[in-house]
Amino acid sequence: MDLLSARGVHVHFGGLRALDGVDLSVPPGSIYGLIGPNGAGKTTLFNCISRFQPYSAGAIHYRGRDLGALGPHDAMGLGMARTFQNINLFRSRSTLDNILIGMHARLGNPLAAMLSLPSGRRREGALRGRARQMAEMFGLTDVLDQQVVHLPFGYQKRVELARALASEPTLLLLDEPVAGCNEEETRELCEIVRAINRDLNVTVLVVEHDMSLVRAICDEVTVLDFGRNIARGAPVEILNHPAVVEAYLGETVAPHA
Amino acid sequence: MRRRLMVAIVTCLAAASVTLVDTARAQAPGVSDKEILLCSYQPMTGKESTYFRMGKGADVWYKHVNEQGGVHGRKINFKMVDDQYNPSRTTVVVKEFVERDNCFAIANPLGSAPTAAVIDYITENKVPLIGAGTGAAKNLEYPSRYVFPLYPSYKTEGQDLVRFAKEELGGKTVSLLYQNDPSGKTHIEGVESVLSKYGVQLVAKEPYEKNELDVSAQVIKMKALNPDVHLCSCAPEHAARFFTERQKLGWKAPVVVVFFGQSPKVVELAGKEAVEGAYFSTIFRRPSSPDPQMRQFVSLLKKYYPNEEPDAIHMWGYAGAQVVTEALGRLPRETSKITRDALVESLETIRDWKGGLIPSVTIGKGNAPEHFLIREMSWLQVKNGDFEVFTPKWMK
Amino acid sequence: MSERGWQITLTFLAFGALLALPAAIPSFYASLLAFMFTYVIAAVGVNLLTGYTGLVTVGHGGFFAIGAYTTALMAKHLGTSVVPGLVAGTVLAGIVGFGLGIICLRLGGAFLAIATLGFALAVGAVLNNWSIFEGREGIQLGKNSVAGLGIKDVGFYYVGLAVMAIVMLASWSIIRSGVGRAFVAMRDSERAAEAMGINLRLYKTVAFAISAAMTAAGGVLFAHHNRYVSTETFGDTWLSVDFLTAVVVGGQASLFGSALGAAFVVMVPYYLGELRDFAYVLNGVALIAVLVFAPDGMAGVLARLLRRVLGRTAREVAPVVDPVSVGRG
Amino acid sequence: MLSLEAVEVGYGQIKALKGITLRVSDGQIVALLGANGAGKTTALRAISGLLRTSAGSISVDAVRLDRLAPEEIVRRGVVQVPEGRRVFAGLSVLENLRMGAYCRDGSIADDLERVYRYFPVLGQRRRQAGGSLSGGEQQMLAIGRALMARPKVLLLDEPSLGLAPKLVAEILKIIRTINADGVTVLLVEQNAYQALSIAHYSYVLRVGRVVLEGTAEELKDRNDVVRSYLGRQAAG
Amino acid sequence: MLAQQIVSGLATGSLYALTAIGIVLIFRNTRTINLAQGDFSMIGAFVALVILEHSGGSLVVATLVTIVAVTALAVVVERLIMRPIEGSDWLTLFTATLGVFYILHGVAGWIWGRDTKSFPALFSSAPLSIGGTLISQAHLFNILVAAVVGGILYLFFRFTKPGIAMRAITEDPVAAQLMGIPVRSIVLLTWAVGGVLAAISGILLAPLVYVSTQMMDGVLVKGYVGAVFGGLYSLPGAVIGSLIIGVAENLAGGYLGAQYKVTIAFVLIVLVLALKPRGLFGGKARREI
Repeated sequence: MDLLSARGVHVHFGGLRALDGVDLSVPPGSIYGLIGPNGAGKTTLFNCISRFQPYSAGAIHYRGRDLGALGPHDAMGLGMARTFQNINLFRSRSTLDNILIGMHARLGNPLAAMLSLPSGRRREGALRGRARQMAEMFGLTDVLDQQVVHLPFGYQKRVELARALASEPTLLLLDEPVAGCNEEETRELCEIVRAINRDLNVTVLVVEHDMSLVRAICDEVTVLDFGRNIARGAPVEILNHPAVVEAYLGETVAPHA
Repeated sequence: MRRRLMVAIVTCLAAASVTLVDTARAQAPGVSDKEILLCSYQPMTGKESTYFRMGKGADVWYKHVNEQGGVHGRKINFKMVDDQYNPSRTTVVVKEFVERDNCFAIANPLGSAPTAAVIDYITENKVPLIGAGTGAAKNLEYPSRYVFPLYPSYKTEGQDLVRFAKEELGGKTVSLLYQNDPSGKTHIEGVESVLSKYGVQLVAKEPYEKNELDVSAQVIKMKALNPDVHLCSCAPEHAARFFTERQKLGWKAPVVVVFFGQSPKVVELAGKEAVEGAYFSTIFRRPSSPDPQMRQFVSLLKKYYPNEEPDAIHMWGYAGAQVVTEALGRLPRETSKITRDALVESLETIRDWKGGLIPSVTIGKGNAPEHFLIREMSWLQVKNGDFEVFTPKWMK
Repeated sequence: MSERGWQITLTFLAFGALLALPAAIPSFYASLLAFMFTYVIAAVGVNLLTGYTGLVTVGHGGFFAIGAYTTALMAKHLGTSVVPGLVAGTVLAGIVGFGLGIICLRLGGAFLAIATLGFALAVGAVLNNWSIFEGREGIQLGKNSVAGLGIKDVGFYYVGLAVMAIVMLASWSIIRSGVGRAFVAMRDSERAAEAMGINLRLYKTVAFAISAAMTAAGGVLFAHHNRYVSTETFGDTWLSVDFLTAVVVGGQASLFGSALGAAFVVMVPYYLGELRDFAYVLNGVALIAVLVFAPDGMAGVLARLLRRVLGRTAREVAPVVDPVSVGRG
Repeated sequence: MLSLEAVEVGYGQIKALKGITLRVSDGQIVALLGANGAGKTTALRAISGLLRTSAGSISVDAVRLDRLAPEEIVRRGVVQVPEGRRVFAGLSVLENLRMGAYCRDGSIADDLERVYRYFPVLGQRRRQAGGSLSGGEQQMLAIGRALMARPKVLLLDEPSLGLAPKLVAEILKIIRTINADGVTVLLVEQNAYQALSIAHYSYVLRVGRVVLEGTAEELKDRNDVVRSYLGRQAAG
Repeated sequence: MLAQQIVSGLATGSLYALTAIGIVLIFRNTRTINLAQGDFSMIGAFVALVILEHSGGSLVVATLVTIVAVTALAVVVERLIMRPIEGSDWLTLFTATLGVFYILHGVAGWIWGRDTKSFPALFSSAPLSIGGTLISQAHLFNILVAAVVGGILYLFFRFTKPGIAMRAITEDPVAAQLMGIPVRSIVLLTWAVGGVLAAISGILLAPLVYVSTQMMDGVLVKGYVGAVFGGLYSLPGAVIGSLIIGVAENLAGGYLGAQYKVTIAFVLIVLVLALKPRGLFGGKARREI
């Protein structure tokens, strides 16, 4: 069974049909790509899945559970975590705090935490330990106490990933993770995503424009245009699919793609 | 080295605190051979600051007395502090008066709510509170011998308003515009207490807030009910707004305004025509009266506060201050015999005193209700933009 | 000693000094300080909402009033004094705060500010017009007592100090817990906070409720300090504006800053009071001077001073806007 | 000619540019490459006067630009298309374009014609709000808006960011056309290969310094070197 | 009575409108909720009064001098106080204008005292009758001026270069700078226009609410509520919002009881915001402020 599936999802903004009956099925354990021209509805679908966007018709199921009635804050509790297109960190906080906030779903009884009751303090200690492990895994130990806004771009990207993974999700949603990254940064990120997928056993759904990333890591790709599915398949097939080339890639595909 | 420094600091602090705390002297607080300290909270700034005129009026009289050599050679040190008409500030200010400054008495302060906030504290500390500018029942009926109210209760005035409407103007129905505060509410109480006695019907009572921009909604509504007489329990500015709106709507019913709305400001702000013919109650003579006391007031105010136009509210302070200095003059001359209780007793000796702006002052023995400095009210009518004395039939 | 260690040590020293202070000053000043404590408590409450959670309120005078009137009515009709008033006032304000939080859920920035302002003025209007509150005429409270024992200025000073300590401790405990992190997360980015599983509805309303309850505790003490409540004090916006000013001047998201800011809004007008109109000018100039020369508040200046004294480089710099990352946002 | 001589820029104590020197000759497309945090955007902001330089000089045709206000710099023909497009969402397309010509007096009809020629879609949507355009159209509007100022030098900050590959190719093609029509271009790009494909000359920045420069051919020949410089994280 | 209440309400609302416009104008371009907007008007009223007393009563001269003086005041406030903290969060900017509020209140009280002063009426007190409802000439003139000012501003923002530039700055100040729009000058111009509006409003209000340091206190809060009603970004919204408040107040005063009159605006604004978080004319969400 699919980990995540969408059937006939519709979203309208006024008269504009952002999603016009889109289907998607993400098998567990895969790295799945979602591509398409600007305005095709990728981000809208992505937001429907992460519950930031309500949809008017259709259904989205995650592990067989209908997401329709849930809010964005419910997603993480179910095991979905996301990153944002432009890095969206808690800028005034330290790296450690950012990761700790990522573990919010495991906070336990908020009253115990607020009043520093013994049970709350024990749990807080455990969370901090786990957050440090997370930071170490992403090479962030040195900047644990630094305010994230002062960190270099690459570090911020990693903090965001560490924060998303701190909740130990089964599905990681990445929104254009390499926008604004160069070659090398892109390759580095590919490595990280592959490692996350392989070592932590996390399924990944990624929205991306950068075909090098898509080709390098995705097991399967769905292409959207004008709010509809136009193709689905392995990256190599997709990149040569006439409809995709026509709608999205254009004749002059970037030299490295 | 550091220890020595600490010792020095602690010593200094201790010394300072001793001088701050221990200003107790042999005689009563605030009295020396040279000086008597009287204190007053006033709305010098803030939303009610036009009432600071009262403080200025009192100040005029004390300045004059000091220029004449003071009372028994003691100068009056009249200390006014700004409480912005905010009771929470008044509490701080008065605590300062009593505990830090050692004021002999609280004289001629202003405000219903500010006074209500501190009256418990003042009387607990047995400090005389003389001539406060408040008409709220809570303050005037206060069960303490240390409280000397300035002017009659707004309740009494409210009763007089109804009597005036009925007996003088022949009104069977009246409407009332009132300020939504203790003054207005006490007026309502008075008005309602005598409606059946005079057979008058109150067809509308509409409140306004002090910061309200216009009173058109209220005036339109009351006019529609067509009362015979309209009563206005309004401060001068709001009375002026009322008259402007009334004129606009062409409402002709006669109007009677309470004494704290009696001010040349009403005519100045609303214009002569709008106010023409309106009746005002008053606790003083009009400023243009030829009476020598009034002439002295006008000239002294001009002397010390040349920018002020003489007004009833100045007189609240001025007239009250005259009673205070009269009582101080009746105290023994020896500093050691002057006490706060002696001042209370001295005030209570005043009988039918005619030396001031108030035509006649008689202070009884007992608690606040016996202690009024002013008991009588009289009436004025606006003619050609000026206040003329008006004598109702029942006074003739 | 670490910077944090220094902060804790200094806090203890400050409280120690406050404990000893009444022995060295006339009771009048103890009373004035107790008056200031009520503002500190309110400012700590406002700071939790405005400084930490980023929800600007110009309406906490309303909660202050709820606290004050709850205890005033109880004192008048049930003969209770400070402690029962504190319990009832904070609970009631907490409930009302929760409700206001629900109404204001979708609001931010200036819109929230105006909505909360509307709340405060509406509370003032109710107090002014519903006769049990006795409007501008006001309600007088009897002499203060705790557990049946009468207390005067110095006694009340210690009551105020104790309540202030409890409120600050509670605030500190919340801020450093996961809940406090969630508050700050909402301030920094609502979207990201939601994505991290923070229930915005719940946490915003809870922040409102806690903050309202704390502010109301200040109001309860205020009523007993003045022994009088009247719409003349609670009917307009100045209390709310004072609390907000205290938070901005003292330092947003700083407990110590709340204390400094409250001292500023109480003491500056107090000492300038006799200058009348000129006091307004100086007060305004002082306010602007703090904003221009200490953008992160008085607490920020002191923290920098402390660091300089300790000879450390800035570790936790104030959230300066980094132009490059703004371009990405 | 636009030239930067030993320019330094700092945020507080951190120096984002540690003395960079670069030249953009008339009629050329010059690419400014480098990893995130290398200082590319900082350099553009310094040229446009949004950031103050702490040392060095920036000049165009021997006129000093540093110390001038941003509007003075635009008036001297150096105009930037900011990263992330930043069109005025609530203004119509036409109003956006008029704002591009803010510094100029006189008729703008010819310039509008020119922009509509480059981007016919803008002509069709001139009454529509800027915010209602798609991402690619907004990028066109951002470039068109800058062209309204009749720039001698056009500064482009990551024009391909967030665009589909097909659109990226289209934008690059237009940049080349604009250049061919006589506008000098300084192009900041993440995507080195795409930038190199149209640039006459390139500079590579790393942690606030120029570490490599040359024509596109020269840099392509040293592919490995480029890669190592563009790639390594600029950890702070 | 209903018609009269509505007309009188519109008249009162029009008193709020110019202040609301001034607030929106400055807020849009600087994210500053200007608490001193009312005090600009108050200072203006005092200046006009002084000029009238010393120039033998020429209203035209007084108006012109007042506009120049208040505009200069607004410019000084921008240069000396607001510019050094430009770019701060809106709460800091807001608090700074509170400081300006204190200063102007104090200065006015210091120079002119705390008494309420009368201001010569511009029009005869005889009201006009429109279909049986009465409106004073002063109120009618005030409505006309508000409408004309609103119209001029609409044309200014729609068709002139500085006007469109102001809107551009509202959208994105950095991009505006990069297009060569002199942002600082335009911000200064915004404050200056705010000053002009305040001066006009001060002179129009002075005969109606009289001249005192606290003459604008009631107007200011309602001006805000009006501005927020209209969404804080919209000028027509601010005018309509102000008129709605004026009418709602009078209707509440006339039919519910006068004690509800001053409260109704605040209850309404809380309700409106709970249902429409961006005001009645707020449109879609903008950048967080």
